[in-house]
Amino acid sequence: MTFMGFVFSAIALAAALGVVFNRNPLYSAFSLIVQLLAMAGLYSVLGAHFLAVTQVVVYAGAIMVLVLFVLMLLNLKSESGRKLGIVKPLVALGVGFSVVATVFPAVVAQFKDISLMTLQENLWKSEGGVKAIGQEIYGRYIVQFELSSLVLLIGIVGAIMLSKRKRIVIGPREGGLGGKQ
Amino acid sequence: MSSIVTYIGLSLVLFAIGAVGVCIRRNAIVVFMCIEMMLNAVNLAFVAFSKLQGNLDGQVAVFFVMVIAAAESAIGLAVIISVFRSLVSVETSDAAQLKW
Amino acid sequence: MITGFPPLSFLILIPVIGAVVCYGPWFARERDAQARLCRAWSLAVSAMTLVLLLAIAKAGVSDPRVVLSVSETRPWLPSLGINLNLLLDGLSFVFCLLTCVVTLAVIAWSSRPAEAGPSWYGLLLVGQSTVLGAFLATDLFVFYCFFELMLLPVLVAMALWGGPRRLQAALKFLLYTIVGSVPMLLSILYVTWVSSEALGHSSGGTKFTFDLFSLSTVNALSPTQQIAAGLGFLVAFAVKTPIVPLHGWLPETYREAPHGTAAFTAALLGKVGVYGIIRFMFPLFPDFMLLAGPYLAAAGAIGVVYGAMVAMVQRDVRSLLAYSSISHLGFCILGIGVASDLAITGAVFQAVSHGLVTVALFLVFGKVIEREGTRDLDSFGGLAQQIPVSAFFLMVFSIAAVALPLTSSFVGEFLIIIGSWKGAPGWTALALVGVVLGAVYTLTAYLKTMFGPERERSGAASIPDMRGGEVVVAAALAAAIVFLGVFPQSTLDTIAPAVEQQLAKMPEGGLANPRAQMRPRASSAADAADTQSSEGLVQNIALAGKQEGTAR
Amino acid sequence: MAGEDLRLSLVVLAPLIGSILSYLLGRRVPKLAGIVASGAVLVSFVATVLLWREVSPTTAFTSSLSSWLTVSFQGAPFSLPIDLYFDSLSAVMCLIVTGVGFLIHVYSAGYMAHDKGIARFFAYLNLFIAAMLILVLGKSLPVIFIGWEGVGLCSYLLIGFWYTNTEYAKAGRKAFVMNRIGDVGFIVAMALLFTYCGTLDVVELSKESVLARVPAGLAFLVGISLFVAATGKSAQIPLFTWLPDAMAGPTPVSALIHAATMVTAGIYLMGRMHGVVELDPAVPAVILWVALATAAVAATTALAQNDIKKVLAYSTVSQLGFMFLAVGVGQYSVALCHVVTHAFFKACLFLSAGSVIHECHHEQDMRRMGGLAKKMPITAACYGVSTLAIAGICPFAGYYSKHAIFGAISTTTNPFLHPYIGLVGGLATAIAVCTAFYMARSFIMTFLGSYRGEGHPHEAPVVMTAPVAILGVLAVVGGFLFVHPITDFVTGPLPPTSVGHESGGLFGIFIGSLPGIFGIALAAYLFILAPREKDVLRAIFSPLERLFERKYYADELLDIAVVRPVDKLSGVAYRAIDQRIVEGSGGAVGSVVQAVGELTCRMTTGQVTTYVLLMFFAAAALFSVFSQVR
Repeated sequence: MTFMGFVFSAIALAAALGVVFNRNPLYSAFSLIVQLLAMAGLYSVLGAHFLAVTQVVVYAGAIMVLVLFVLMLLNLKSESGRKLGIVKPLVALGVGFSVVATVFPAVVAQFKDISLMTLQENLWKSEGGVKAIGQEIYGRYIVQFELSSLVLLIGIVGAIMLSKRKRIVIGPREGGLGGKQ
Repeated sequence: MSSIVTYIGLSLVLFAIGAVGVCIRRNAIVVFMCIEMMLNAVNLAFVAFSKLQGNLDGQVAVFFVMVIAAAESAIGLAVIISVFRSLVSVETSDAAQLKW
Repeated sequence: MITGFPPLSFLILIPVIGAVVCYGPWFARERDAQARLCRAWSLAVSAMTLVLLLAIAKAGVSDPRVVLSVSETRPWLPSLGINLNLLLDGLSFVFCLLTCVVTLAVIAWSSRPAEAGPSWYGLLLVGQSTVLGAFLATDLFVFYCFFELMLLPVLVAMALWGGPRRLQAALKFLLYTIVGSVPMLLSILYVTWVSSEALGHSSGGTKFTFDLFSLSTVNALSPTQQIAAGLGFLVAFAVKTPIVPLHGWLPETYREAPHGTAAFTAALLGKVGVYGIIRFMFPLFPDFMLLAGPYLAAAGAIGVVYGAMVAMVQRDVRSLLAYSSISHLGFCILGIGVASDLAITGAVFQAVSHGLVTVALFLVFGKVIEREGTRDLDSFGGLAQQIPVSAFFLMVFSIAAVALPLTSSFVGEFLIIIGSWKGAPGWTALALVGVVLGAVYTLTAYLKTMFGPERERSGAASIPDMRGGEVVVAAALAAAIVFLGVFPQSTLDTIAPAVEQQLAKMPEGGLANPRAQMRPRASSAADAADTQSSEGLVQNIALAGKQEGTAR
Repeated sequence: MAGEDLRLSLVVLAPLIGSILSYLLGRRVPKLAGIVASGAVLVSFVATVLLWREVSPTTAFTSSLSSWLTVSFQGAPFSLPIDLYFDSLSAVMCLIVTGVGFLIHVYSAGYMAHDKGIARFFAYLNLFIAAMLILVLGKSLPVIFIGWEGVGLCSYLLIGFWYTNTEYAKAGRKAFVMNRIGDVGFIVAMALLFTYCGTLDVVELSKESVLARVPAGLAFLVGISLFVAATGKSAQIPLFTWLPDAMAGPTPVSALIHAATMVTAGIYLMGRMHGVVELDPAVPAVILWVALATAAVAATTALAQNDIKKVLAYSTVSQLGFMFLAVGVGQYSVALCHVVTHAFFKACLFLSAGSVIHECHHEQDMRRMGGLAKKMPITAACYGVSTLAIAGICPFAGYYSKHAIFGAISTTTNPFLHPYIGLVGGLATAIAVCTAFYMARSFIMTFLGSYRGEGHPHEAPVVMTAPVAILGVLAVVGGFLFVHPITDFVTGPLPPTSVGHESGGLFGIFIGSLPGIFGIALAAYLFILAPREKDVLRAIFSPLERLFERKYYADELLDIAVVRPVDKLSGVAYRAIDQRIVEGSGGAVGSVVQAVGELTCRMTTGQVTTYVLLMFFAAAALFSVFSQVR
């Protein structure tokens, strides 16, 4: 694992912690952006240059912008006081630890001695990665590709529908969904 | 040491952190972001394995994951906004009407 | 043989067609005239079924010595090996005859509740066809279907026109039977699955079949497997017959159901349990039956005494009848537990005679209850003068219920006792104590309703004593009971060979000498069973051949 | 043989047809019922007499009515035909049943003349005669059982004849249930004999070879169960309390069923199955002691009874005790003789009591009778003669059979009984004295002294007094005419007996009838000469008298020992087992399912985090499972 890989991993980890433990959602959004960029870096270290670029464009660019937009729209202050108490962190640690504990040993046992096959570098380089992925996507995975476009369409329509509906105030006054239509 | 273990280890930790974030944070948007982070962890694993296997299937999977993540974020944020509109708060604990 | 026309399946179809016609629009005129017309129609239909049954039996066996056995196979789901094979041998003929007679009696008796329209007769006819199906089917799957369908008409009739607590009773009845029959379904599937390998050896792969005879011939189950599957079957039949611990549904059902339905249920549904054990469990699970024999005998004997004792403290006439039928059927279970030829022939005979006696008792007591408007025993009294004809017939049927000689129940009980004495002397003696208690509660019921000072009641005169139709039915039933009591030989000749064949796999004399080797003619009987299942109607052989091809 | 065959079946069929005919005709013309019924019994009597002349101790006829049942038991076909068997023993019984039966039918034509249910009465009476004949003529045990139960049913119907009175109906039910308890013994015996001897035929079962097949252990059980059947029917302890209550039925019924015929069925069964009874010597010993106890209890109870029919009922039970005494010592033909003589004088006593009751407008209490000798001379004479007969005074019938019984007791060879002969003889003599005393007491209270009742009785109509007179003559003549011939006549089916032949001359006769004379003298002294003495004695023995009057509290004892526990047990069975366990189990299952449902729905807390946590745990669990599975 190259030096750059370690750097990017460290940044990603730090940013991840930042996302979770930051009081102000805005700051956690920014640290998420940093984390996404670090991941892009890692992809390129692994040789998936096209993915790195798409990561930056789609993830960091589009999705995080949307998130920031929503954050700004709702101008949320930082969480009002930490009502976490001791239960939640303990449970969280338990969850995190259990996820790692169950999967990691299995993976280690399985793959510890298999070295990363150095793909014929030329395959990636010559086709610059993009050509190879393009052939894959439009070749074997064409059906999935079309389906994903359908998913996107539905996503858009859904978002519009959700936001168009009149305001239904559930809050304590109304008590129940029968608000003014 | 260019074995895949470190990458998988990293993606696992990221995934765990995302999971912890989802559990702890009460703000819906932060939860949403943590989910995104978990997705990224998985993408990393995909790419690592694609490199290990030497074919591009992993990378195509990541590509599709990104597409899905995009659609999901659109819908997720729309939901969060409509929840905010009716509950005037984004705390997950406030949207607890659907209980026994 | 009436070639080209499938007799047995027609036997099941006629009542259904009759029922459908009952609901037909052209009966749409005024309700009461409608009901009367429908009654005449359903009378004709069930009479026709009876005639067809007798014709089939007569045609099936030209001279009495040849064993009666008419079978018929019609592929239903060939790929799964399920085909509608029906068999009319001595055992099922007797029970089918009982079904037809009981249905005829219930229809002819004016037991239609006032608020029930023509659908009352429709339900009875559907009930008859499902019970006939259950008695004829030898394919496990088809039997299971009919076993479940039997429940519906009774349930609907009870839920619609029953007594005050009819819904709880209907629900309990449904739940008890369903919970009981699910283990049977599992056992059926288990048996078929285990036997499919054994059956399939010859032709490689697995050949699925639900046919009783091929399953029992291949006899693939090891004793432990037999116990598991056998228990499943036993639970289902125990709930149906009611063997004592599982009789929870019975008192309420008989109390809340309208008279006709209660009579129908009491007379027939219990018999399917007894029939099921003899028809299916002996050939399929011989080792299990040998093992379970003593427990069954014990359950039977305890059932007799328990039923009689609880009946003695009943205030309500109908629950008294309910517990009395538990007590009478306890005898059949005792006979089945001992599993010697004589005991089982006795058990079948007792089941048939109990069918006749119970239907009569229910109907006559039904009339008394309608007349008095209440079911409480203590509020009756002194009816003998007012309704002398009912009093006379009730006396005849009470005598039959107490199993005095020259009545059919005496023959049944006598055969069971002498048949099962060697196998389980202790339990038989206990059952005899039950007989004494039986005399107590039957006579108490009669005394409380008929004897005692005559009390003039204002409204009582409204319902007159038994009229023409009812007298004919009661006389016919009484004649049948006395005929079976005095000349039981013809019936016993039809039952015995069929029972012999069912017990082919059991050791001689059942419990009496369990260590005796299997019967010498076990193999021959099994061959007979095998040939008989495929011999069927001439045209079916071609069908079977074709079906063979598709099954693999 | 065909002739006999037909006549034999005629003996049974005549009353059967008679019962149906008398019911159908009687409903229209009440008078006809009596005539048709009596005619039917007469036909049967004549047929019996014709057959009786042709039968000898060794020959017998059989006629099969129908092959009732043929079943296969352990492979071998086994047939149970309905056959009638007429040998010397059944000849005697048939003669008694039809003869006495005929007289009682004629009598009841008069007695029941004004009762509106007369048709039904004669139908039941004829049905009873038919059932009794089947019982007596049955060739195999099941056929005897048919008669056995038929007789039980008819006694139920006849005891509860006036069913409008619930007490009478309850008495009928009590009689039937007690008979039924006895029948359980009968069925057990049949089952045992069938299983081990493989046959139920009476002739077979008297053969030594067949009886040897019964395993030693079960010999006692078979014998005792047969005796239980006999106690049920012939009212021995403990199943005797139904007989006094059976007096609720019309008097002719008591005369026919509860004096002459049905109650003797037990002795007939013992005689017919003497081979089985004697398989185990302990059984006759049990029979003897039970019989002695019954005789003693019944005799003493009769002392304190004031209802004339109850006195006669207890005297029947006591006389039955005597008959079973003879059976116990193995002298079956002697017991049969006593059956015959008893039938005569007891039927006569009952019928004359019936006439008295009839005339005093259904007054049964002796204290409100008295001085009827003047008004009803013939009835009084017959009652008196029968009293002398039952007391066992020399020329009368009772003397010969009772004397034979005493003789039989002294010659027993049964190892269990030999040492106690003296005691048994003494007790028997004491009972004989009691019998004489209470019979004399009843005669004096009814017929002597002054009339204490309101009605104005006068001699019963001829149709009633004629049969009583005939029976009275038989009570006188029956002794020396029939006792010896019968003991010789029945040597075939029953074991021979040497008793009853020696004649001790005048002195022997005097000693023989001494207990009777002493009893009557005592009664006469107390009731006629010194009534004051009676009161003194009564004061001394008052606790004893109350004990006798309350029938040794037999009813209450039985009630406590059997009826109440069974009632409580069935109450418990119903409430505890049925209601709580069976119904409860349904409810329990329901509530368990509901509880589980309640638990699981607690999980939906509405908090997103809970759901996420659940998801992760589930994912982790699944992953760990699948990683092993590979």
